[in-house]
Amino acid sequence: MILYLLCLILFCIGLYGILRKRNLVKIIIGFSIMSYALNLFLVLLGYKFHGRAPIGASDQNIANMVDPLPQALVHTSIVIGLGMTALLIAIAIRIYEKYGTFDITKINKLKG
Amino acid sequence: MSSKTNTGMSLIVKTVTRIVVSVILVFGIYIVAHGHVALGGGFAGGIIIALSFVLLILAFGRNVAVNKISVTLAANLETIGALMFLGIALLGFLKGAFFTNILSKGVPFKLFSAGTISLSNYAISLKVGIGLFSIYLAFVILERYKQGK
Amino acid sequence: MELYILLSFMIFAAIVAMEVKDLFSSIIAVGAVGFCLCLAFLILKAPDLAVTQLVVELLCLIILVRATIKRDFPLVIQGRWVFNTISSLVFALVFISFAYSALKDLPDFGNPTMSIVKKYLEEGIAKTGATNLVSAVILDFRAYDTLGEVAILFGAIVGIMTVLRKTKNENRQDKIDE
Amino acid sequence: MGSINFITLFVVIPLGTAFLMSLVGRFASRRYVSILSVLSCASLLFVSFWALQFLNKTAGNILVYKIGGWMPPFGICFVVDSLTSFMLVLVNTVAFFVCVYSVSYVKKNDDAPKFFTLFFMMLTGINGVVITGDLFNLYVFLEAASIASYALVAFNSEAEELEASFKYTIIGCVASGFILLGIAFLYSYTSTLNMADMSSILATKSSGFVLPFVATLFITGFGLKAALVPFHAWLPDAHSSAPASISAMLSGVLIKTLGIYAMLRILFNIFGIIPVYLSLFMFLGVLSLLVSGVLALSQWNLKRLLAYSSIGQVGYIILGIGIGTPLGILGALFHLFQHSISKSLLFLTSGSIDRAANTLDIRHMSGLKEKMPLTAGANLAGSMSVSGIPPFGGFFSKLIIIVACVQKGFYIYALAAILGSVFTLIAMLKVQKFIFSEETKKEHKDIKKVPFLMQFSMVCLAFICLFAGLLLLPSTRIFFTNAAGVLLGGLNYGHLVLEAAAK
Repeated sequence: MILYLLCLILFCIGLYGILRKRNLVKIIIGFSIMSYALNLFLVLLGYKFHGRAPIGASDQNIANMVDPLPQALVHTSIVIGLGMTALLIAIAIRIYEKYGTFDITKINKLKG
Repeated sequence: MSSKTNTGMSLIVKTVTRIVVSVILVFGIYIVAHGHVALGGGFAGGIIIALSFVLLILAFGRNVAVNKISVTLAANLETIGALMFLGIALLGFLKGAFFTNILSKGVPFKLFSAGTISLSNYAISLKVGIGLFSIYLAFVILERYKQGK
Repeated sequence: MELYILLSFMIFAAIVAMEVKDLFSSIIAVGAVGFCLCLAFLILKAPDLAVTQLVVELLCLIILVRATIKRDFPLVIQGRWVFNTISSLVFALVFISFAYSALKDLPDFGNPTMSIVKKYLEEGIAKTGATNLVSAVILDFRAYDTLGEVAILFGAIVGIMTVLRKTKNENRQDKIDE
Repeated sequence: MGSINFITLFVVIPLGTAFLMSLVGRFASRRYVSILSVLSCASLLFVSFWALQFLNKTAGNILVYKIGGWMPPFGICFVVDSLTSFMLVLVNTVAFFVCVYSVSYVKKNDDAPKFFTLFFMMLTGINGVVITGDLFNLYVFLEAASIASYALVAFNSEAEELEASFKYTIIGCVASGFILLGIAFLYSYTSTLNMADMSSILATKSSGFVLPFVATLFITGFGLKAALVPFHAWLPDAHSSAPASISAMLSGVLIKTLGIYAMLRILFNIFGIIPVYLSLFMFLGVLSLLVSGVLALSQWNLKRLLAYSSIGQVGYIILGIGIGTPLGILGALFHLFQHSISKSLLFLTSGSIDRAANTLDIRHMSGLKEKMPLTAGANLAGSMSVSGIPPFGGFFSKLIIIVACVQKGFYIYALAAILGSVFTLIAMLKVQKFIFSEETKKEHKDIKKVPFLMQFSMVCLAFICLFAGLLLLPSTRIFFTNAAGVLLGGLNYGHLVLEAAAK
């Protein structure tokens, strides 16, 4: 239970970074922390005490494995996070080229 | 500073890189090939392959990268990987449904087993490896343009 | 027990990454969070994810460093930081307390229900031929998800190429500059 | 089993086109890019009508396709019921006309293959979200559609577009984060990911605190995607910065499938119909209506004005859903249909106007009617339909929603709906007055002609707007009432899908 809560605190830190920081790179970092927290949360949900990794062994029959399904989901989620982060960095670099800064208070051509 | 990054790092780094890159590449292929037996798989292996190329660019500088490596070829290979995976999915129609595993399952724990799973691993590794490498290449090329200005 | 220490360290590193003034240090700190996550996956018996997380983290860090190096590090001075901190803390407290009461209804840590997964564990190896059950799930039982994942990566790559390309206007601008 | 293999085409065609497009774009001439994209959009349109036809002939009005032959709780399945086929027909109709328009809209651009690749990636995501029967798969395809739309918003790579795209991406990421957290909670609670299985398991569980918490997460997440009012700040920037044909897709289809359809599918068919959410929906809907109505009045940029009006129309849909009576939901779905058509039409005309006048500020244009009569006519049809003037479809949908409000006794909400409609009318009249009426300015004398393909898709959409009211005749109304029936059926969805899968 405490592990879940610690994980959600990590999620909140990422959210705080996204919503409150004024630097594009810090915002991207906040996003990656948020996705780390989500991935960890999913894997925590599938952990089983004294479970083995979900890989079969040729010489013995393993009865007690951890849940492989959340791991498969996290596998997908990690790759999605990688794609998002790379896209965000690309956009941030182009913004830097155009505006000459990473500070979002100075990036304000759109109004209304 | 800028000329240094264009031509790469020192001789020691270059020599070590020459040796290490092939090992990393082989390790990546190993991870891909054993994705269905032990840990690993197309994604992890593909990224390792991409990282080996990234290491080459880091050590030898971006001039080498831009002159020697064709962006078009990379993009084509990536597309072919994606199409292969879609093709494997469509092959399932031969035995009923989308994504049916049509090949024989083979003997567990052997390298050539699990039917389309290992084939999909190869297709995905091609797509992911080349794709992520071309992302990195795009970043590098962008910076070169700016310096040339 | 290791998990508690690891998670506490991750929270500490995340706070450092958020609050430190220098962008470069902040990237190093987020790298620390990522590698701790990789260790946590190992402890949680997910070696597949640990490998994937490790290499993804490496690639992310290389790209992030590439993006920030040689660009200025403006010290962003936050106005109204007292208000910001307090409002964020209040929001986090509300969120965590709601989540706490929801978490009480979930199965306890270490005892997941695993009703449909039972079939994967019992018949997975025989029906798919893959001994790595995570591979069996992502490439056979839920292979369609992986198709979506490949589509996302493809979309991201094409998107990045689109964003980073030289547009017509910029080419014209370059010619004028010369 | 073999005969329903065509359901996979909804994903395979656009995805295959997207993959092929980057090869074709590199090796073949530009003509083939256009031909390939129009052909695959046309075949998608055909397949969606085929699915509608096929569904009507099937007993029970539900089709379940098991991917890889795995039974539903273990593998992923496609579910096609009346609501799904309604959305598919709508999405693919709009996509077809937008694609035809785009062919000549991006003709001059060197990066047309990239544009179409991303366009088809977005279409894949949208079709995938609509058709899937699995919760995590919905998330994956939602991300696929989103990531393509983030890149498309930044397509022109100018300063404003990049800024809008960054904002949009960040907000989208937060939304996806909330949705994934909700899915994680639900997975742990029910130990399944199939939506039908999940709904039948949740029906047996006693009410705990998990469901309200997860519902809050989902309403926040999907509300961010659908731009309901407290979460709307990103929409005007993103929708006004994208290329015109993409704005049409974003405003017409994307926010409705990713936001509204997904939210309704989850809240109605997995959680069951709970009165608290219904009243929350009504409140959010009315708030969106009024706030966006006022904000739209003060806009001088044509696309921003249209974007704000989109927020208000989404509010209408949510208000209709929130009433919860069959009539209200029927009205909401009909409004969803006609707003998709008319708002994409309006964005397409804004693209032609931008091309002709080289500006989007409506104070700098006047008297364009003489130079571009077809565009003016199409714009008039779209404006009147959005603001609800009698012969057009918008009138009937708004009328149905307001009548449903009055029937249930929500007089204040009905009044607010009328007020919102008046605001929309004023905003649209402003557009008509400034852009099309009055004398032609000097700088508009040498306006280029609008290409034929662009005119073709605008005129077709305008005709659909004009005659949309006829769809409410009893013979075609069944199309909407069946779709509303799926939502009203609530938890029944689970049994239907599992039964159909067992066959």
